[in-house]
Amino acid sequence: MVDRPLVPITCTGLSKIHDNGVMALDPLDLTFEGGRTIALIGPSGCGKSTLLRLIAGLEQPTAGRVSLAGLAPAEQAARGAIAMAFQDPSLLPWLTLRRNIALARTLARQPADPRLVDELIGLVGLEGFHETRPAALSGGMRQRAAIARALATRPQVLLLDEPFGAVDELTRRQLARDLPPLWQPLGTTTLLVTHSVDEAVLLADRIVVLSPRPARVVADLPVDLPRPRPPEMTETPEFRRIAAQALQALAQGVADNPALAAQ
Amino acid sequence: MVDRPLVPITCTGLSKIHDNGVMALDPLDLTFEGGRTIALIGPSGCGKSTLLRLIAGLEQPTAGRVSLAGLAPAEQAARGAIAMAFQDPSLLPWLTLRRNIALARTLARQPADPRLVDELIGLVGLEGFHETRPAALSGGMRQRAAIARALATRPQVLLLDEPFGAVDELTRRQLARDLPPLWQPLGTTTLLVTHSVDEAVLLADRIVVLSPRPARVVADLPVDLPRPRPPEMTETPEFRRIAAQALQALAQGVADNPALAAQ
Amino acid sequence: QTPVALQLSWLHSVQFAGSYLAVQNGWWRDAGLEVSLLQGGPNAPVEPPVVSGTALVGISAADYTAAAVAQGAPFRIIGVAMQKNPFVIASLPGNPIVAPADLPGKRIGMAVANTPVLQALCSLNDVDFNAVRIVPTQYSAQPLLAGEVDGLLCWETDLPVAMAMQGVRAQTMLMADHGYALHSQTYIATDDSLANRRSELVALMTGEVRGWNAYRADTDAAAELTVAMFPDAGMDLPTQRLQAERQVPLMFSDLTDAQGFGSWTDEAVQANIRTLALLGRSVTPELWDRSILDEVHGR
Amino acid sequence: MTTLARQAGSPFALLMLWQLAAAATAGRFLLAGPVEVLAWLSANPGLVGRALSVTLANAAWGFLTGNVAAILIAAVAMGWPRVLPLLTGLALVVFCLPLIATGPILRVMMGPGNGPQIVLAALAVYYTTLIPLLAGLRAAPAGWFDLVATYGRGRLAELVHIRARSSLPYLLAGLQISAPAAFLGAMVGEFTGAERGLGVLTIRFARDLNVPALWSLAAVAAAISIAAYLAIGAAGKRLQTERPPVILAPPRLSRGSAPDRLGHAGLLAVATLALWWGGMEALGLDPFFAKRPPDLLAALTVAPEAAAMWQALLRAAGETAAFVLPGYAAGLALGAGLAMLLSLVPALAELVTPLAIALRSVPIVTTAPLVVLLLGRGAAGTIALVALMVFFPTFVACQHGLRQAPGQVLDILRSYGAGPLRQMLHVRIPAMLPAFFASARIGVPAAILAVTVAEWLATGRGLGNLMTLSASLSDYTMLWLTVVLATLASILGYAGVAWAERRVLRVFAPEQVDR
Ligand SMILES: Nc1ncnc2c1ncn2[C@@H]1O[C@H](COP(=O)(O)OP(=O)(O)OP(=O)(O)O)[C@@H](O)[C@H]1O
Ligand SMILES: Nc1ncnc2c1ncn2[C@@H]1O[C@H](COP(=O)(O)OP(=O)(O)OP(=O)(O)O)[C@@H](O)[C@H]1O
Ligand SMILES: Cc1ncc(C[n+]2csc(CCO)c2C)c(N)n1
Ligand SMILES: [Mg+2]
Ligand SMILES: [Mg+2]
Repeated sequence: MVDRPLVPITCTGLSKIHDNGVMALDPLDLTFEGGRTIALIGPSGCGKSTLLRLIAGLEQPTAGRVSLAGLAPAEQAARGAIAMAFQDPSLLPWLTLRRNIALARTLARQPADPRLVDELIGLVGLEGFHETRPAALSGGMRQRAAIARALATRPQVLLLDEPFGAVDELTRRQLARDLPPLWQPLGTTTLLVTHSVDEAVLLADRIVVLSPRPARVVADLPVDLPRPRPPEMTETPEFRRIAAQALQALAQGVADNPALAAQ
Repeated sequence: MVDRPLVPITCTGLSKIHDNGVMALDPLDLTFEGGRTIALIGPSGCGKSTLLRLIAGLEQPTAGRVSLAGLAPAEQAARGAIAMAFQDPSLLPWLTLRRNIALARTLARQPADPRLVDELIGLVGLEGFHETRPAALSGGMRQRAAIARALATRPQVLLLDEPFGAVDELTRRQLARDLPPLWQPLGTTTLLVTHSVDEAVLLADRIVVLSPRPARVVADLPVDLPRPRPPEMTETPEFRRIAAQALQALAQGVADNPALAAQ
Repeated sequence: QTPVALQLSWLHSVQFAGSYLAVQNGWWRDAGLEVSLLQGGPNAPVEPPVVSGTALVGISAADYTAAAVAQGAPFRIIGVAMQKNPFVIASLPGNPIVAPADLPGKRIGMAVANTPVLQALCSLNDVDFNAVRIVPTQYSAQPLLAGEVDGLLCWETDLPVAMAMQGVRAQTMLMADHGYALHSQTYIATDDSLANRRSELVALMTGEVRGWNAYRADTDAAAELTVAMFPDAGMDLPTQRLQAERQVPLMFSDLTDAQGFGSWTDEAVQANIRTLALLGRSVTPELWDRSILDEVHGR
Repeated sequence: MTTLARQAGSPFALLMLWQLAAAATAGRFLLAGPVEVLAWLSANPGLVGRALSVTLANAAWGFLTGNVAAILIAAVAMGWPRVLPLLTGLALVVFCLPLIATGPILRVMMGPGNGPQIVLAALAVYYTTLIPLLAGLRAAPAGWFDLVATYGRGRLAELVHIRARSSLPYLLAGLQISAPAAFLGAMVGEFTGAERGLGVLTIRFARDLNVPALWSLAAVAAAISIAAYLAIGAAGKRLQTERPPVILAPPRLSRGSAPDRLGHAGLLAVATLALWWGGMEALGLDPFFAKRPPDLLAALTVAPEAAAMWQALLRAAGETAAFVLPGYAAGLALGAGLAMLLSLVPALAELVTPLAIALRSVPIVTTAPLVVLLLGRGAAGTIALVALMVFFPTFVACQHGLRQAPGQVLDILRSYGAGPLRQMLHVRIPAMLPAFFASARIGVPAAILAVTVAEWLATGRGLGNLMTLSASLSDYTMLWLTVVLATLASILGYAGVAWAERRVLRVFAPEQVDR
């Protein structure tokens, strides 16, 4: 399993102007090393989701290109190499939790694996809700279901868009502890968009801080903390130093933006 | 404006069993003082949204009752006294941002107030997106729009269900600073469901910590910090003490629950 | 001017040219009637408007009238436009049907509602009806031309004329020549009208008689008038001319020459009663009421 | 290829196919090609123009009144849900009335003018708009209604602020189904004795063997219907900018129970009888052709020939059932299948859609000879005729339904590299189900009306034949009995579809169930 090739992600001169003229990304050059976890943080509306959508091949860039180990996003998607958990859970309303998660494997043309599905359901704390449909789940439960779905295909590229936004602090910590072991040994390249600086430091090997729209890289911080990183680590000075750096870069990015600073 | 009567909220023997048999609330007795801000924290799926929906009159309790200053939820709702920001923004896709917010006033049978709408749009940092439809907003932008909508009717009872879940840390702090002045002087009774303990301490006069499903009150913590509470206050020992208490209560609630603890 | 309506049994065409001539020449207006001619159509039966009084007179046929009377309609036949029944079996010259004896083994296209007609013809001529194959067809001669059927049960003045205009000289076997005696294009009115609106009936029928006499005098002119009066009906003059011509032997005879348009004999009534019996209808001679025509012709 | 050439390509191919088909059947008085049609039209512009203006005006009025009626009924039903079963039940009953029974009544009531044609056009469309609209009015996420409820507002505000807008895709489907139906309704309405119009000319030219003229009328009717269909579609596209939402609606325990439904059925029966009997009395319609309930009851019980009546009715019903069921199923399959095909291969749309609209807007008397030629007068031909008349609502509704697939969920599929086929299988078809079932509800009475027409045209058996036979024999008792029987069959079939719908949509679209 571990001997799959790593999939690095290269964005070259990537820019996206939406139909309505909003420029979500300015030419952006970024490389994400294969097999690493990279956190993306940036102010709301700066273009993080747009970047992930471009990498997943869901949108076409206005200019520039994305390459996943030399292949176009659509090609990697067709290989079933990508999985994405959207900001908004997007479960299929008519499928039960179990089938929603199992569907990912079908779509990625992977053999069914009920054991894995059950295991994932347990890991995200949804034991007992296997046969429940999304409408009868709480907001946080839906989000956890979406994470489980994204993990069900053991993807080579994992795109997580604020996966813990609707989850309480305690569950969040628990997930931050339990889930990375699922993908890190597999050499999965993980991009994690998050609003929580602590979460970024806790989970990532590297933090990319983006400026307000159109996103530019304000800071690119390596996170050299040892693993595993238990929740208590958040209180260590080294951890807090990196977190403070990230937060400051975030603030800096906002301050540098004349339009927003004026507000 | 300030001389509106305060609306305290009383829940008596409140319980809710969903159609599928899931018991979301066990008999729960709770009183929320009029004009105060009370934060509700509890693990994902414990019944927080359900409680808010019962208070808003969106669902009927299986047993017990909710009283808002002596009136049933539906009666207060009909007076336009309630506003709720849902966990999921529920903006109407065919309306522009401005009209989505203005719609709240129409629904509450209040006269149109374009000045207020514009002011709210500015306060939640959506300047320049007045005529944008929700599909062209980012996740965090939509959530901020939903908050603005909830504030547009200057409600007497404000129910906020994780209003900042999709908003980055910086914007979040800014909102936590800018928004409460909008409702606190009005004597609005505010219930704030949040996943962030810091946010709870920063915004609330009181924190109610709930156990896993079915929700019981694990801790009921007064927050006696002075106002205004600038973001820097999060680093003071008094603040951290309360936050730690809340977090511990949250953990306690989970540990007390045999079913979950076994997992 | 008294407004009355005459319910026609089909779309406008020279089939009703006598009425158009009456309008054109003001023969009804002069008699104090303002007649509206109500067009018929495939879903516009004649009997309901006459029963309800919407139309004072309708143009029906003895079999239709007998059926309606059996259902309780208080109808009388007060005039007979077609002395000879217009039904024919039309066939192609290469595979002709010239006599009822040719029918067995043939596929005959017709509106299924007309099955009793063919049945009656067969029993009148000792032909095995069960050996004839009935194919439901509706509006056109196309199934015959396409070889889907060997014969069509239709009006002498209708589909054969259309075929002729397309250059196909169809063979027609007039059923009236093989014992099928049934008055068609009969004028019907209710007992109530006969009792209470006699003068209007007389005036109406007077106009009809004058119109049809004029028609007989010059069928081409009648055809031209028909086409001119209904420019939106999609008629073409040569077709109407040919139809007008072919209609004459069905409508006019020695009897009408002697007694006037619309008349009938007691023998004809007896023959009709016999044919109707074959169609499963039992009627009495009282169905026919001569009193209006007698007044019209001053008898 | 330039886009212009591509856009011109499909219509051109269609015309070529048409011309080829005409050439292949030349000399058989079946089909005229576009060249002959164009020649005839240019030789007779005045005649066609005048007829068209009459029929088009009637169709437009019928379209307008029928659809306004549908919208009003739907609005009332939303505001006052307890009357919904009664309203839809009555709407169904009225839709079941065949031309052969309504024609004479309308003509006697309304006289020689345009009234009956307009009414028949309106009757042809109100139901096909009502049913999808009702589905559309429910097709919204529960969260939107929660918003309205937090402000203490009720059904009216829901209707005004949410449902009116969120139902648009379904209303649009209804209107697109209506466009050819209104035109055809107006044309067929002319068979009841109208003086002018394309329908009158159609009968004339069919009898005259004037094939170029006949197909010119068909081409005009089809062209107008296609234009209306496309115009509605284009207007809809401008309104429909956003991606369809994910509709999350909490599962509900079924509220309607079996006794409830029996109660509704009883109420419907009482209301129908009251309207029928009362209406005929109020309008003073002559009992000779306007039969009242007691007349029919007597004919089936105390009358000496009651046993024969029963026998004739049941035999005809049996013959009809043998065709209507396969025809209905084939029509649904054809409509849904075609909609899916076009969703997978959109390039085919320009070829298939005009043809589909044409089949629905050209009177069956024009096309029947072609069907008979290809499939004969037996089971195949009849089933095909029924399927042809049923498939269009399904085709249109399913096309709209397939477009209701939530964009966010499709994104998930695309992130796994799932192509159109798997998107269809996993998302579009489930999202289409409410629209599909709406069209299946429409299809029931449509199939029964269609089979009576097909039987009268092609087989000479079954209820359709019994209807025409009774009409020509002035046996209005039998005619009304067949109408009642066909209506009962429609109601039963409709209830069956509704039963299946409840089971399926409880899972796939709970917002549609038991409101
Ligand atoms: N489909 C679209 N059409 C037009 N503009 C869009 C569209 N999607 C996003 N935008 C705009 O692009 C910008 C970036 O959006 P994006 O969703 O990438 O932000 P984000 O960084 O993910 O924000 P958040 O943290 O709030 O989710 C925003 O200004 C948004 O308004
Ligand atoms: N409509 C429903 N039908 C059935 N069960 C439901 C329904 N809505 C919620 N539940 C169940 O009720 C419980 C409480 O849900 P609720 O949405 O109140 O949780 P919550 O505390 O808001 O969680 P979160 O923080 O994840 O949003 C959950 O177990 C959920 O599965
Ligand atoms: C060519 C031709 N075909 C049919 C009829 C119709 N028709 C003949 S008699 C009658 C009376 C019935 O109510 C009807 C309707 C016609 N007049 N001319
Ligand atoms: Mg985003
Ligand atoms: Mg919740």
